[in-house]
Amino acid sequence: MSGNDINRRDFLKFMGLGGVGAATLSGCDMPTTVTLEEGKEKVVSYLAPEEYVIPGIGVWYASTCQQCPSSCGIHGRVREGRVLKVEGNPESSVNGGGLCQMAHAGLQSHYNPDRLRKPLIRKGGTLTEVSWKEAWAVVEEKLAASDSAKTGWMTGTVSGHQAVLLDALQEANGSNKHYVYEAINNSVGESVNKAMLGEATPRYRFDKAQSILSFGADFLGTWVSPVHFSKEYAEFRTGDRGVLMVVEPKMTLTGANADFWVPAKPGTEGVLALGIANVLLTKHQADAKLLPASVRKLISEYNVAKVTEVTGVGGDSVVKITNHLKNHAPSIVMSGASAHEHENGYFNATAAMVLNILLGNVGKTIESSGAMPDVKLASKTGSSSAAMRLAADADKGALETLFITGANPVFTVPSYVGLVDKLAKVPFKVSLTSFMDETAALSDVILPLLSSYEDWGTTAAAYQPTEKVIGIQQPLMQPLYAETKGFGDVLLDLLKIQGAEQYGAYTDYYSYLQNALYSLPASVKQGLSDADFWHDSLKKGLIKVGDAKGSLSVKTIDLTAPSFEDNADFPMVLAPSARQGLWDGRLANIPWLQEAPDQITKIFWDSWAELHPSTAKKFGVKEGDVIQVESDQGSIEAQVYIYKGVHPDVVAVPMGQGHENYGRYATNLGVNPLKILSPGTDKVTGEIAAHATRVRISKTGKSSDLARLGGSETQVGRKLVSTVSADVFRRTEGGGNVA
Amino acid sequence: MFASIYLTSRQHPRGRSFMGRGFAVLFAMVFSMVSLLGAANVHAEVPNAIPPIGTHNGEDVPQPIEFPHDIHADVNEINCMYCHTYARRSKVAGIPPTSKCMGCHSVVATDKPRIQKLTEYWENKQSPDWNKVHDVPDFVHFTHEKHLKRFVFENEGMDVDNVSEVCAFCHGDVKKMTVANKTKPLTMGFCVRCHEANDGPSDCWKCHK
Amino acid sequence: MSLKNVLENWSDYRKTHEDGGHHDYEHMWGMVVDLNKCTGCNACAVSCYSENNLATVGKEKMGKGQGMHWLRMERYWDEPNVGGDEKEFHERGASFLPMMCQQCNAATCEVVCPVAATYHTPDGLNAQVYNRCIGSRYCSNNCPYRLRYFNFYSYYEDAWPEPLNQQLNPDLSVRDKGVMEKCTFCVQRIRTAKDTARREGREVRDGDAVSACAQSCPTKAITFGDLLDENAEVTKLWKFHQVELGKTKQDKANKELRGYRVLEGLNVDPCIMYLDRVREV
Amino acid sequence: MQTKDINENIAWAKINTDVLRSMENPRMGYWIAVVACLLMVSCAVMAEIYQYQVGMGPGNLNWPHMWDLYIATFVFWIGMSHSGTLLSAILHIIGADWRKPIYRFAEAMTTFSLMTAGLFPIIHLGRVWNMYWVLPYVSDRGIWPNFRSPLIWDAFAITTYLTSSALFLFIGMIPDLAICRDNARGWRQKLYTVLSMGWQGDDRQWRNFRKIYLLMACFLIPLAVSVHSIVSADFAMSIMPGWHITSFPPYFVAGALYSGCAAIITLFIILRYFFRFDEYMTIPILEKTCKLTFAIAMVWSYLTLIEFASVWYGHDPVAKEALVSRFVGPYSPFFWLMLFCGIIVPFALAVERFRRHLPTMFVVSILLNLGMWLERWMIVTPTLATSYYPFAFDVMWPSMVQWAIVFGSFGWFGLLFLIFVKVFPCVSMYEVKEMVFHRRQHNSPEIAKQFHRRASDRQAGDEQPSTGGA
Repeated sequence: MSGNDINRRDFLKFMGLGGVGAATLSGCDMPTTVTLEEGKEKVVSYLAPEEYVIPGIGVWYASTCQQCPSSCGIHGRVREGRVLKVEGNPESSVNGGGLCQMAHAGLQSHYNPDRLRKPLIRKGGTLTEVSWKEAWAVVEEKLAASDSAKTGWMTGTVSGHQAVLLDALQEANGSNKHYVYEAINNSVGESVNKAMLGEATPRYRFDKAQSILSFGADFLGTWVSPVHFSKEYAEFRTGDRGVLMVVEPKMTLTGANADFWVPAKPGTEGVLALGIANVLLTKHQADAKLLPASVRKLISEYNVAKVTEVTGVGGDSVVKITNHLKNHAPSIVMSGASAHEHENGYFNATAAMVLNILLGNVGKTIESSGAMPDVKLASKTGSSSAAMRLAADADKGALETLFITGANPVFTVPSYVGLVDKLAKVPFKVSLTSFMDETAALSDVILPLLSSYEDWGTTAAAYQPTEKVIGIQQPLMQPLYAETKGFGDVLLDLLKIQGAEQYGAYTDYYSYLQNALYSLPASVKQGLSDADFWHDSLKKGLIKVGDAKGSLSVKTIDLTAPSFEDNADFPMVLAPSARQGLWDGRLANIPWLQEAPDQITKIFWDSWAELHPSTAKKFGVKEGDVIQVESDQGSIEAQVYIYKGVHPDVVAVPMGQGHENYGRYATNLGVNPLKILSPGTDKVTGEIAAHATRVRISKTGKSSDLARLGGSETQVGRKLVSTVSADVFRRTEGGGNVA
Repeated sequence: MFASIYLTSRQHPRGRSFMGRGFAVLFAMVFSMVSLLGAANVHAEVPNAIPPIGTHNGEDVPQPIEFPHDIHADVNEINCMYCHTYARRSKVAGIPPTSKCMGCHSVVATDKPRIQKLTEYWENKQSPDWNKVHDVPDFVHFTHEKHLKRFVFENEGMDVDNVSEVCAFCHGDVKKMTVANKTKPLTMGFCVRCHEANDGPSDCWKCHK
Repeated sequence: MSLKNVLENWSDYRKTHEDGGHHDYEHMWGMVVDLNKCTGCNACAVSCYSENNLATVGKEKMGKGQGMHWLRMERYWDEPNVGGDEKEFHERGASFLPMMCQQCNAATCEVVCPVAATYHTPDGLNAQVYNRCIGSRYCSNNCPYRLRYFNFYSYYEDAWPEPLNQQLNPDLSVRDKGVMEKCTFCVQRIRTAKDTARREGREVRDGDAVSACAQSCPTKAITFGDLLDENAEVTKLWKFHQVELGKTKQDKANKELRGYRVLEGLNVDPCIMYLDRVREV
Repeated sequence: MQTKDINENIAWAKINTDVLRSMENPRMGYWIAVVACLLMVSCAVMAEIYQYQVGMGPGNLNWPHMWDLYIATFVFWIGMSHSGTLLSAILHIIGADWRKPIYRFAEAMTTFSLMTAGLFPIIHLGRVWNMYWVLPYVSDRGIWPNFRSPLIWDAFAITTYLTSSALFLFIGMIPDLAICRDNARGWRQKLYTVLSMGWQGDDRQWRNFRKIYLLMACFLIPLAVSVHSIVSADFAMSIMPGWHITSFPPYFVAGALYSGCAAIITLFIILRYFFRFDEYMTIPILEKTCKLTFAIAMVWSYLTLIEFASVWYGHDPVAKEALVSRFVGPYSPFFWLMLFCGIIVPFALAVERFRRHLPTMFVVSILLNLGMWLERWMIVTPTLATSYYPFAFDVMWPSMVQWAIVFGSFGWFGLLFLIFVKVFPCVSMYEVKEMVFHRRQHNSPEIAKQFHRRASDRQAGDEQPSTGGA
């Protein structure tokens, strides 16, 4: 690809729909319109194309997906200047050719009819469209007036050179208020890993592991880097097939693929882990010396009987899990959202890690994943506590200006936090976003950003175990709307306002980025000339920056016995489960993802409440009935879906729906469970305890058919999906005799 | 109608032998029909090819610049594929990029009004919006590349300089036009008959998408 | 299908049900879906939507069963040949089954179409010519897998508001009301692959043509290829699992091998082989 | 109590006047009926226009319910058409002369129900404007319909049947048209002059007439049987459980005759009541028709049970499932109603008291037809609801659009029939005369003798028992 910007832009010249790229009606309609009239369609010719650009032939360009924080490499098929399809970038160590549904739907984020086409500023209470110039003038004026030290940034996960610029900007502002917020995060896990192993995101060796025990870590769906783990999972399952055990209140995509799925009372996962440890020590002569005496003592308290009493998991299940772990060594024990998001979330995560230590997985199946050579480029992973901090700061007037991008806290932060009122205390709020959403609606200026397919950028995935790379995000087509700007460009402009002179030289983010890559160390450039290196990187879509491998060692282990109390008037627990598809709700405005049924329930375009048959029986509800789920913070209504994949004491309502202001496809659809979360944070990390809310359910009397795909939930005796035992599989395809 | 359909491919010069006396009347009828359909101008220059039969009189399509095909292709004998360069590499022949026009016309005939108009476009860094003349429905998959392969590049004894004759199969005698207009029906029947005559593929999905 | 065609290939039409379809094909595109690897994540389905101009029809119509999901990710809760349905929980998770047109060699849909809008191509594909279809919907009635979807409305009117329509794939048409449609094994990709191969003056190699679902599968559970190509991955898998075309019941030397074809006993001779789901039991 | 099929002393002139009277100055009731029918039709037309504009969606058709009421009603009307052929052709050949007063309207029924049935395959097409593609016409594209598809066979079968039955109806009417011509004035006279094709009722004409009539009859019988067998092929040729059943052709034919006879009874009663045809459409004839219907009903019931049995003992689990789902599934109420109407109700026909009681018979015949319509629906829909593929199980209830069109089809049929009875004699005058004549000679030997002599020698000027003219 040529570095010549003029040519490149022109190559991206968009060809009108009437042109050779027409995909209009297949004449399959009223006879009259089948007849063609000459000269009715326009065909747009190029001004000065590059040699290999041929109309009618699609070309694939590499870029990086921005749909969720795990930043997979993608290839975009470009034809007549339009990007038509994305596929995985085989070169990428993150996803290696595969992609999740959310990544594919990036196309519909890009072409979304509800994208903001012009900036909006608040005039007399209402947001009105203005030109970029005007909007920017407002920003400049306000910034000049305000105390730059009181400038805050709330972002989603950021990394790469955007992160570098953002840091530089905050530095120039003399402010340290950068809130990296992700509603779906692994923040508790990270802090536990950091404390116990000294590394936030160690590498999980699925390929080595023979068994995996997951406490609510939905690594196939929403945990850390789903596509990567799916790839690894495939290896894990082939050859001498590993065993997957999942403990979680509600069946996630990972749970649906488990060999043994068992729900524990929400929040008691840690206890179950200790129980397993107990059995390991007593029955399987695990090496006790690996654990300090205090921990051993605590473990010894949790014999199977007690564990069963606390967690509600049958003793036989505990033993079964333990046996699997023992017989299929080495193993991995993971923990995720449904275990973390409790007041004792930290304890749960620690207990899980204790199991790893006891099973001797650390250093064997859990390795160091090294670190980015250039720490400034490394990914800033989000947490929900960030939102709490923001709320606090806003409340006590520590913020005069707030920039919000890549996050929609007003939608995802529980209402008890009262974020809306607290944000109202921030005098000047700027949203950098492509869509009008609940948060943007509150801000004073909305600057529409380029879509991720139009913008330049670099990303460093938070979890890239095998090799450290910088993912290149390059435009796959010309911007659709003139009055939009790239995130990097905005940052640069802001820096210029702050008079950070070293950035004055750059006309735009593109030139900055080019320069930044030129100035990478020679080792990274593999002796290529600047231009060649640049083209090579764009072609590959990623830059291998080498790897500083470290090694893991067990640091501290501190476990304190948790306590659980029941709540008589709120007998049940709400599980606001993340679903791969709508993510935390940011993808709810994509028709493909709305229409793609939820993997577990097969429900589309709606929210629902999952109940266990026994619970449903108790409350006398049947599938399709509308129930009210009530917490001390309010209540929501949803239709019931009944199946045996949820704990009897749990009602699971997926996140992502219930938008009030997020475009035509998302607005007024379903309910948002996060709204009724009751106060509570993890004792150690201060993460929101989203899975700990106690609720009661009641019938509303309303009822209608579920919007669900598929008639029968069973195979009615046909041999559609036939299941064989793993032993047979190992006999036929294990031990290397594969096709 | 029936006769004309099922004999046109046979009553081609090379297939004349079997025309017995019994066919005389029929043949006369067919031939008259066919010549009505405009099969009179059979392009002898293209070997191993039976040109498609049928005419269409398309209305004149207004273009931003009244491009004279005759001057370029006929007078100056510029090969069609010099400008419509994508034809041999892609399904679409493509309209030449403005840069290509300027390649010559920055020096050639710069005084002509049409050229000045072109230069204007070039200087405003935009390309003219041409109107489509030859169009097939969107459920049809037609590729120039394959047809050129069959009739020109992989065609025994075919002289590439005569490519315009092959183009003329479907685009009519553009050489003689200024602004091109549609002189061939480009209907399914038109395609099918030619495919039958030249043993082109008969599989629906070859051309339908 | 011209009359000539019918008369000349009549024996073929008759043969289909005996030997595994026509083996004088240029290609025989086939597929393998490994249910051991498939996680049911639905990526294939959405990929299919974006590749094939599938319209989104909205909640109400989707609920009415008027959706356009060429590739549907099915989920069942029971495990017929393992049992354990009486347990308190779905201990072994769910059974996922990605279902796309099986491209049967003895396709039941082809015989009943009054206007031959659906027929078998020399590539062993079960073709659907949209603009020939008159919408008698007999084919869908006669498809045992129910894999054919009908345009009950002019979906294109609402499905792609400007500028969503700019994403539409020009390589295949957008269907209007009254037309039957179904998975085509991404025929436009196959076509491109063949054109490229021809341009480079070579045969189509394994991996040249990959269906959208196969390409985007994160676990690579789907393998797509030419069953007539001896070295194709897909052919090797069929061989390994001792599954053959043109049989209503596979007689395997090794009974434990996982390969099977859904509703094979109906003698429709599908071109997609599924590999058993595996669980610890 | 009337025992004779017809009173043989009835004067031939009276026959003419009675029948011709029925064709004249329509009364209020007639116009009301016409308006009612028009309203029904307009419902259907509106529904169809809507469907044409919007697509098949509004009918609630969905995946997997690609077919529904349209096809069911199509089969129903086709079935209805078989009665005419039965009465006019089959009974003609086996020489049951009691058919004579009633076969005319039965035959009209045949033609009109075919004209109604023919609409449905068109209505149910997703792209109606391309329906002509099913016909093997010559186009420069050189493409043809798929001759392996039962739908194509339908197209051929129905068009053939329609033409021939219409022809049969017309030919059978020629002598009567002559009578009309002789008695009519104004446009009617012109019309009948053309239609009666110069019928003089002379010997040659009569001979040719008999020949061709017999010929047509012989031609129609196998045709009628084949038509409904082919219609049954739409289902039997598919692989769907509950459709793919070997016994379908005879089953459908029986069903067809069944519903046809039921319809005849209905119309019989209506015509007899409104046109005061008591002397021609007599109770004994009604009784005979009822007996015939009863016999057919029994055959049909037997075939129904056979179908169940063969599926049940066939041990094809899926087919069994489909069968069971008919009995207990979501559609079971209609299925049971169908069984009741189709198998239980006909036993009313076995009771003489009922047979002779017109109101009862009227209700019964309606019930029978309801049953037969339900039967068709219960063949089409439950199979689609639960077939091979569990994931595609679905229950669908047709929407107003479908109902409106089905409803309207009855109006359309009624309209055609109403026009018919006012333009053409709905009782065959000359055949009734024949019938009366035969009865007379049967009773009085001398007439018979005289007739035989007359028949044996042919001298010009001999007075022939003229049936034409008069």
